[in-house]
Amino acid sequence: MSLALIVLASAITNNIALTYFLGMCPFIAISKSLRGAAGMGLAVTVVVVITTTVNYFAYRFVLVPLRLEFLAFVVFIMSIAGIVQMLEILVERYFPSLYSIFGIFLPLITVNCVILAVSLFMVLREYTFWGTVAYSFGSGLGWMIAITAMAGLRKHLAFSSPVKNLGDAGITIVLAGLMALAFLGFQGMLA
Amino acid sequence: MTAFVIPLVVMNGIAVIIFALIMLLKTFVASYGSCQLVVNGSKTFTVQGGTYLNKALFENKVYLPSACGGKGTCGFCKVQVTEGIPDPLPVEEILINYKDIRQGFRLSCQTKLRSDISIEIPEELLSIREYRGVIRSSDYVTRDIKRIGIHIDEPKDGLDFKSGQYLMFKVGEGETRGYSIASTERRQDEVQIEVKLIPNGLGSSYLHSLAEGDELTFFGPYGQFYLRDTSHKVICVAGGVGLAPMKPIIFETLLKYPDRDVELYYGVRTFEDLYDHDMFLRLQANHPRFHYFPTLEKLEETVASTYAFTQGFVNKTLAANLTDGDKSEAYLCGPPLMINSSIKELVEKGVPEIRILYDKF
Amino acid sequence: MSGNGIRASKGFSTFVENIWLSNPIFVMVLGVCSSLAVTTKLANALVMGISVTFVLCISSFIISLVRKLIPEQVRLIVFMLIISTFVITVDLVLRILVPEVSKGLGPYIGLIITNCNLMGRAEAFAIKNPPGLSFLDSLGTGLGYTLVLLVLGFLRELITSGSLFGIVLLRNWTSWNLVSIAPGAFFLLASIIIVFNMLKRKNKTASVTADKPR
Amino acid sequence: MSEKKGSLSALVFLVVLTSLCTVFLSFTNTMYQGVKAGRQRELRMKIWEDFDNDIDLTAFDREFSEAVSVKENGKNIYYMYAPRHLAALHMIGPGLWGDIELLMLIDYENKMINKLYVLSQIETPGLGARISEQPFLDQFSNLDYSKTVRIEKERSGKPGEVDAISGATKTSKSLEAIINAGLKTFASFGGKEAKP
Repeated sequence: MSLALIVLASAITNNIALTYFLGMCPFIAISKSLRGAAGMGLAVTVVVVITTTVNYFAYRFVLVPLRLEFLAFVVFIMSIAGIVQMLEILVERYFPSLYSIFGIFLPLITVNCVILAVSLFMVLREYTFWGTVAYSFGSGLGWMIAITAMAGLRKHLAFSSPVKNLGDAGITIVLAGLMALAFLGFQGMLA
Repeated sequence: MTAFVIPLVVMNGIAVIIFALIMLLKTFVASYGSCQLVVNGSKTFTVQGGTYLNKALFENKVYLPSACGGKGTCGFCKVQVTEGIPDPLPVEEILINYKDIRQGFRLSCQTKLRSDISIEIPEELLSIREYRGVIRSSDYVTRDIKRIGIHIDEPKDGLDFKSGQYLMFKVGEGETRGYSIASTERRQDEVQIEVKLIPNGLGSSYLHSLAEGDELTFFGPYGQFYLRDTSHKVICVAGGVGLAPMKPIIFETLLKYPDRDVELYYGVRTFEDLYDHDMFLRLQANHPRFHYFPTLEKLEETVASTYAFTQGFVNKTLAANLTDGDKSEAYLCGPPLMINSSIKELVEKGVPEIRILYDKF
Repeated sequence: MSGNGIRASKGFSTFVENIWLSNPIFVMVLGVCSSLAVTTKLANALVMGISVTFVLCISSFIISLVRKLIPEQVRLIVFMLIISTFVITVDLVLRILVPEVSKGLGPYIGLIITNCNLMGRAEAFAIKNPPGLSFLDSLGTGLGYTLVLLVLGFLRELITSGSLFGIVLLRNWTSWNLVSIAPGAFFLLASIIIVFNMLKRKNKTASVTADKPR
Repeated sequence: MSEKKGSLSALVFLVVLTSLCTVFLSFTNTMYQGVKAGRQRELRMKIWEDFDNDIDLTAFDREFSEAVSVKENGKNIYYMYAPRHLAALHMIGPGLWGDIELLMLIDYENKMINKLYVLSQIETPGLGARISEQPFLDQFSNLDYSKTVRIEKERSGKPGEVDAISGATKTSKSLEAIINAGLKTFASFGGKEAKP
């Protein structure tokens, strides 16, 4: 599979939010404002590429040769937590305007399932190095597309009155369902 | 044996590397030196860069109100930044309106000091201090409201407040909750509050659990809800435990202003929820300028009192008894529903909206 | 009331509240990822629910035990270390006991680590409260979560294949595959939320009337 | 100064906790590896029996490793028993919901499938999951695989065909793909093995 195909597949046809249900908590909580959603999406994309690459090396060159695959979860999540913390410090110091956009989301990102999931899928699907980079970038991008689209939809919700008992979260879930249905349409695209 | 040694080495290696990198970044990248913090153009503090504004102010004994403990959810700690305005964070955009954001209003708990900064805060906040006290009494006045008397130990010159203001009590790590001062007698070294127990409420359950002799820390006094120095008639409208801030207001008016009338409209659900009833009846008998109108939402026949209560909501009593609306000013404290309906009634009676002060909870 | 009585009743109310009143999925919308991903089959839902509850309880308990020792600079890493240790344990135990289900859950077992409920309980409760209470709090949250997983798993497996726990109950059932894929899962969860809110509202009005003094 | 002390104690805390967690995990893993080895040995016994041998528990491991050559290719493992031209193919591949794990016994001299076992699968109950049912699996007994194996809804009568399970097209196709891919790689191994 060419790299472009991996990016497209992970961003659109197998969108990580809408087909694998990953990163739903922030997807529902932060899609209230478009700016916040875009900031979170950007943060996720940046972090997922960096952490997955680091985890690729950790897995291939440390864990597998030493037969320590069973420690993968804990190594992955520790490196994610560490990298997120380091990124926060760096971005705050050198890119203060960027920090104001997604700085507060960085600590939340550690527990965003997307980040860990991409590292785990990377292991399961046995990607090469560049495949890993492409896959992580595509996944981050796909999640960003999904959350910004959702934020755009929710903006219009302000003018309508959905079923009362559905609540704010409920209607977001219905919207996610409709989006997932729409994304199913892309399925044939890359067959 | 190797089955244990290799993973131990690897895992600890990873942990130490991550730790070392974070510490290196913290010391070399996240150090902003020291910054100048100017408050209201008059006070200048030198603070460690990288700390949050609210913490820096706290360390320099400037106490801003806060209910969320610096999580950026209550919006009480808003200040205006005049120089060195930072970019607004998404949290701030939720709690502060667009116009204020542009004028430099920021949440002090979300603003990190990275360079010199000048801020403007209401002058009266500068007089807010930290107090330490010991509980002298804690008694139930109704089945769920406790009156807590506190003796102030620190600072020695005690508390000076305007009638109607509130104090922020430390109720947990980084958590504070506000309660109105309910003292009837003005003393520098004593203060009373009244706390209604709210199931699972952090502040009320903490304060209810304290006993005589327990220590308390609080800040204050806060609030724009206080008795104005005018010659208008004073109308107090209280619902439930909203009676607390009315007591200083009533007593100050009666003592300080020989020609201002005071009317208290006090609404509770049942007779059991009513407190200080006898005190107000006595006060009414002794002071021709004080009028007391208690209202019960539910009137039971077995009530052990000879008083003829009005039944219904406070606004009903207001409608029936209030005169000279245009020469009055009103102080309201209670649940939002009661306040909204009472304000409507007050405006109808001719009280100018600008002279209606309220405190919803 | 004695101090002990208060604590016990507080623990109990925390426990009950987390199951129903502040159910992690319905009210807080936390941990939705796995609730949708693993509920195509009832058996998977059950195992997932138990696993999450187990990890939640034990990690809360341990975090609460060492809460006064945890250094601020590495708080998050310490949480992650403790949580992922138990997730790996659960993963290995499942592979030993129920290899089939473990395969079905695939990477979602690993993703328990990032289940928002775990960090949520650790940050909001365990770090401030004593171990016993934290344990009860987590047990409530975990059971509330399991309850939702079971309802979803029950409906989805039944509607998709007319079977429960892999045993075919409805012969000649026209399988309704939409429910097994993503969009259907979202719609089903939304419908359950509606029902939940309706029940809750009814309950609330009932309890208010009961609360009014005699 | 106090900050330095703080970070030192943080480091100590981190190292102690990491060590505890790792020791605990290593212990659990050792247990799991034990179970895993046991399962592999059971599988080997099953294969040994299917190669028409009796199991002598004391000598089993030695006999097996002497007589059977083992090849690995990714997740697939091939056991070849040259004396009778028999082989066992342990294959794992993706199904509709997750991996399907198969064990297939073949007579590679005559290019015949002797027997097919589904070791594990998590397909849709009542539909795809029926690949584990005996009537379906029996179709593979004595199946000619000289061409490719085909699982078809409507059979055309050519060799190597079996009936698909109605309503489970995707599972059938996945199963077919796993079997053919496994046979293909085995052929490349088998060819080399047979020459000398």
